[in-house]
Amino acid sequence: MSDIFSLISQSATGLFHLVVFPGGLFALLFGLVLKGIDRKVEARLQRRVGPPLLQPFYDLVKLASKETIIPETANKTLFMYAPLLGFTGMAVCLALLPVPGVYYGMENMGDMLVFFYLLPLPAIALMVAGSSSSSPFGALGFSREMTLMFAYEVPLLLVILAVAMQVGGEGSAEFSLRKIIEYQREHGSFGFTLSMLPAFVAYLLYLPGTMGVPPFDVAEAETEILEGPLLEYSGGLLAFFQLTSAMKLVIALGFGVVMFFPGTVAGGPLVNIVWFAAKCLLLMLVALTLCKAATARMRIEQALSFYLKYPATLALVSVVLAWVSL
Amino acid sequence: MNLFSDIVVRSPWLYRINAGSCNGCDVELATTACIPRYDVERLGCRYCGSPRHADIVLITGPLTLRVRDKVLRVWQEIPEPKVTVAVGICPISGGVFRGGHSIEGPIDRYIPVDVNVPGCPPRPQSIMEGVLLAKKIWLDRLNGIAPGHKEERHVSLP
Amino acid sequence: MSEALGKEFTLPLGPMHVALEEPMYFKVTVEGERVRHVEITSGHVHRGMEALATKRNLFQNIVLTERVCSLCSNSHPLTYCMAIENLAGIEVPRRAQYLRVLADEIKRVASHLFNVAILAHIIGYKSLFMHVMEVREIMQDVKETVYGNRMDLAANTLGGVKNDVDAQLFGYITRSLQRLEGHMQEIIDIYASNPMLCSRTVGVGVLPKDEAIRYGLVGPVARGSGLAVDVRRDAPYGIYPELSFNVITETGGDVHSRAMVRLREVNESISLIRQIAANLPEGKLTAPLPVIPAGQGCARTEAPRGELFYFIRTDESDIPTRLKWRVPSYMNWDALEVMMKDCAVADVSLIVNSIDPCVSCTER
Amino acid sequence: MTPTNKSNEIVHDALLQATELATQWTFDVKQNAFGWLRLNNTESLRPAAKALAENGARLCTMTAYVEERGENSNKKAIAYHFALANTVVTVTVPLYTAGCDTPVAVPSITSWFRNADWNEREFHEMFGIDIVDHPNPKRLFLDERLDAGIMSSLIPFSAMVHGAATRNLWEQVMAAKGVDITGSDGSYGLENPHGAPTDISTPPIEEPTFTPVSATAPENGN
Repeated sequence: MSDIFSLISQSATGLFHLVVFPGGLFALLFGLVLKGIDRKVEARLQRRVGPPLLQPFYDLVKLASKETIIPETANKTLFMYAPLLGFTGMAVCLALLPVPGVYYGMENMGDMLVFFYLLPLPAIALMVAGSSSSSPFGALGFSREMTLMFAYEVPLLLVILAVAMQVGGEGSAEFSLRKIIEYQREHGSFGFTLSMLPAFVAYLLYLPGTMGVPPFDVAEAETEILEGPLLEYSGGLLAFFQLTSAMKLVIALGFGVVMFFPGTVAGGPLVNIVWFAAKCLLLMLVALTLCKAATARMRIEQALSFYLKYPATLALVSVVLAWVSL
Repeated sequence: MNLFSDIVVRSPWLYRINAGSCNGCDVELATTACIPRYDVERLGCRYCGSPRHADIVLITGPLTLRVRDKVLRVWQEIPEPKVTVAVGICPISGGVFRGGHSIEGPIDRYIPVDVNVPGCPPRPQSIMEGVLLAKKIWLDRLNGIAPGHKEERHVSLP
Repeated sequence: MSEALGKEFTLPLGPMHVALEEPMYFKVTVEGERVRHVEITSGHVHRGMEALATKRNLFQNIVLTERVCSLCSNSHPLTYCMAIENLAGIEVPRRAQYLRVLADEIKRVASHLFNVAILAHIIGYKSLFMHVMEVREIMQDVKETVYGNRMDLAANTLGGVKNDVDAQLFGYITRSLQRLEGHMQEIIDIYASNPMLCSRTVGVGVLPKDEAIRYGLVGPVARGSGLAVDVRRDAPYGIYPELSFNVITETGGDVHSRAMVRLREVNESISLIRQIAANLPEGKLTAPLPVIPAGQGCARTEAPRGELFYFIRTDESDIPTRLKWRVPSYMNWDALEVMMKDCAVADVSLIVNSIDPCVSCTER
Repeated sequence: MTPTNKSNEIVHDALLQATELATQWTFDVKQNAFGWLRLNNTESLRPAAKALAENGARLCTMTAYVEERGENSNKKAIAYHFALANTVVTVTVPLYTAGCDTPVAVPSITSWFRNADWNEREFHEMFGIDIVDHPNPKRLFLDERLDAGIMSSLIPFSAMVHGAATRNLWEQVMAAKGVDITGSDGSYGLENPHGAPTDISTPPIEEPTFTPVSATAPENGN
């Protein structure tokens, strides 16, 4: 009897985490607001008025109301499935995103590795989209997305390894985000730990790549390959890509906050949600908005060598430092 | 329904078709309208690279024979409901080029034009005024006040 | 790098392409990210203007030639008028010659700034693009204030200029130049030294000097390859012999050199406008116009993109029997096949933009 | 008159040798020299082009034209314009002979001047002039649906300039003014086919207000 009860309550809380908080509604709203702030701040940096803060909402509603055209030459199933792939991946991932002081994700599991596996899904969705739309631009976007993904996943893996080894200590690694947050509560945030600083910088550099913003917007470069994989998408399906991107933004930023600045403040869950959101926003402004406004797009091979040279090396330094327990 | 259209109309994405223009209008609408002084983005507008993403299409030029079919095909690829804005004097009458051996315009022989922005080239301010007018027509179309293209007229692709 | 795309395939770029102002159509054969072959299809902006010119009288053609292209919309009527003046032996009053050069140099500044701004746009450097375009607005304001239009100035007429520029306007022009100059040094520094910008432009789309000669190239494209051709110096017209300016050259022959040539020429143009403001003589604006005799005449000027050439044939009527012009982009465009050989797909629009292509000029 | 400087004299002599014809020189008010040379027939074109190329000339462009205005004139000629040591030398080649005005084909000069390629293709399509030995004889600008030689066919001006604006626009404007001009044929009536009438004179713009450009306007106005 109690088993069934706990199962129901478990799945009910699971559903809550998936649909309301931290996934679902919360992440969607938060992600779209972040995108709105991103565009507004970028515009202000360029001395423009910029779009309204809620522009991403308007865009989404508009797209959902538009006619969805599926090109005749496209592989229809894949073409329709691709945006859902990224969307569901991100939805699941969000249900696991810890919000320090409020929610700690899964118990005793290597959920960090789950993040590592799920985070590339939107990029894979773009690749599927690119190859199914049967346009040469889609194909080029496919190949660029693939190269870029390889480029930024290497430093990400090393960052994750560095954090896990620092927490695990003595040559072992700990992949549970809950443990990582607890460890930092005792030993101080990694963002302020000297040996973890290189990994943090590497993560900052990873963010623009995974979010596909300049200088790493090669896969969707408008002036080169006409938004590549998204060229043929319209209406609701395009809206799904935008939703996915907004959710991914929350995950990528939230993951960074959890790994490097999981500190909480006194005052209950509501305050801590705001605190978490503020940290995400700050991370975004530094790693994405400023970076976007100050750089030009790289060529794909430049992006590849950049990622393998700098962020990977930085993260590797942290791995070594964590290993020798400095 | 009305609230819904009110939200929809705040996100007009623009697509630019050059139908053989002298590039004056294109310079004014593609680049000048983006810069801080005019900033078309404050209206929620965005220039998109794919016709499939567009809501408002801006056409410049007198429509030469060689681009005609391509222009019409691209125009048809833009999902409904859409609003067409003819920028400059050329799409209206052919301008100084009218009567040339490869001029197929005026553009409304083939495409129903909703807003005309005359000028040679029009100032960025009047182009933005045209976009605002197009937004209004789009809203009417969403609310069913103004008929869309589908029921009214078809593009005749030769 | 891209195993999935090992084989060659064709990428249709244009004619409606977001990075190109004008319809241009390239069939680019691509192997992975490398361009193997480029086929250019042109004629999208062919409006039959030369045929139209033989249906209109000599004055109507001033308006017509002004609309060949709006980025060099002063060079066309200027050269057209010069061709007729050469044919009929008309001597333009000195004040009018000064004002003609003034209009030409104002257009050159705006045109060059536009091109380098688009370069920033193509490589995704949005902030720089906006900054340069905003600086260009200073010149747009000058055009609108002095001539009444942001693009087509309507400054020239047969035997002179249409409108006077008084001392008050010159005061405004020089104040605007001062503001422009303040920004120019900064912009030149950014283009010359910004590492991201340089990594995208240096060594890209290289055109060796001997190829530039073989293709008969002109303007900033030729000067970027170290070929010092400039009609203003080689076959001086207007009051250029009385003004001092440098013919800017760079030796790299790549996208970066061409951009630098344009930027440094902006400074030369600013200095030219200053000299005009300082030395403007009093006098008439137009010469008395004789009946244009039957005959043929040529004229060439240095448009923002290079040498512009006009040829006119008249009988004794007021309608030319033939009017032909050849724009600088005509040869520069053809030479794209050298510059785009084996370049990366990412650089295609960048290289196309580096010749400052004027499709509407070229196809007429 | 004679050319003004040394290099022109050299070219003058070279052309004289190649074509046995002297170059005429004219000068503009700035004393820029323009050379004019009219060949007898297309056979002298190659030697002339060779002589020019060897003296470092750059091909500016070529102009094909019909020499006389008139219904039935077919007397075509091509003017080759070369830039040479700060002068422009125009070499004109008539494509007809006395008594026969059917145009003859012209030899291509692309082997000496690479940029002749486009020019030759252009007069081929615009004037229907045939070229011998052209490396890439495809159309350049003219759409395939138009006849080659469109520039040499005489189209009366009245036929070219037809009423250019369509009725649609006129109807929209009149409807906006509330004037009813419904045609007698119901098919093309006045009920504005797309969109509500747009009032052009007073656009109802509430948001946003455009920033005044006064910051950059002239201080005292005109």
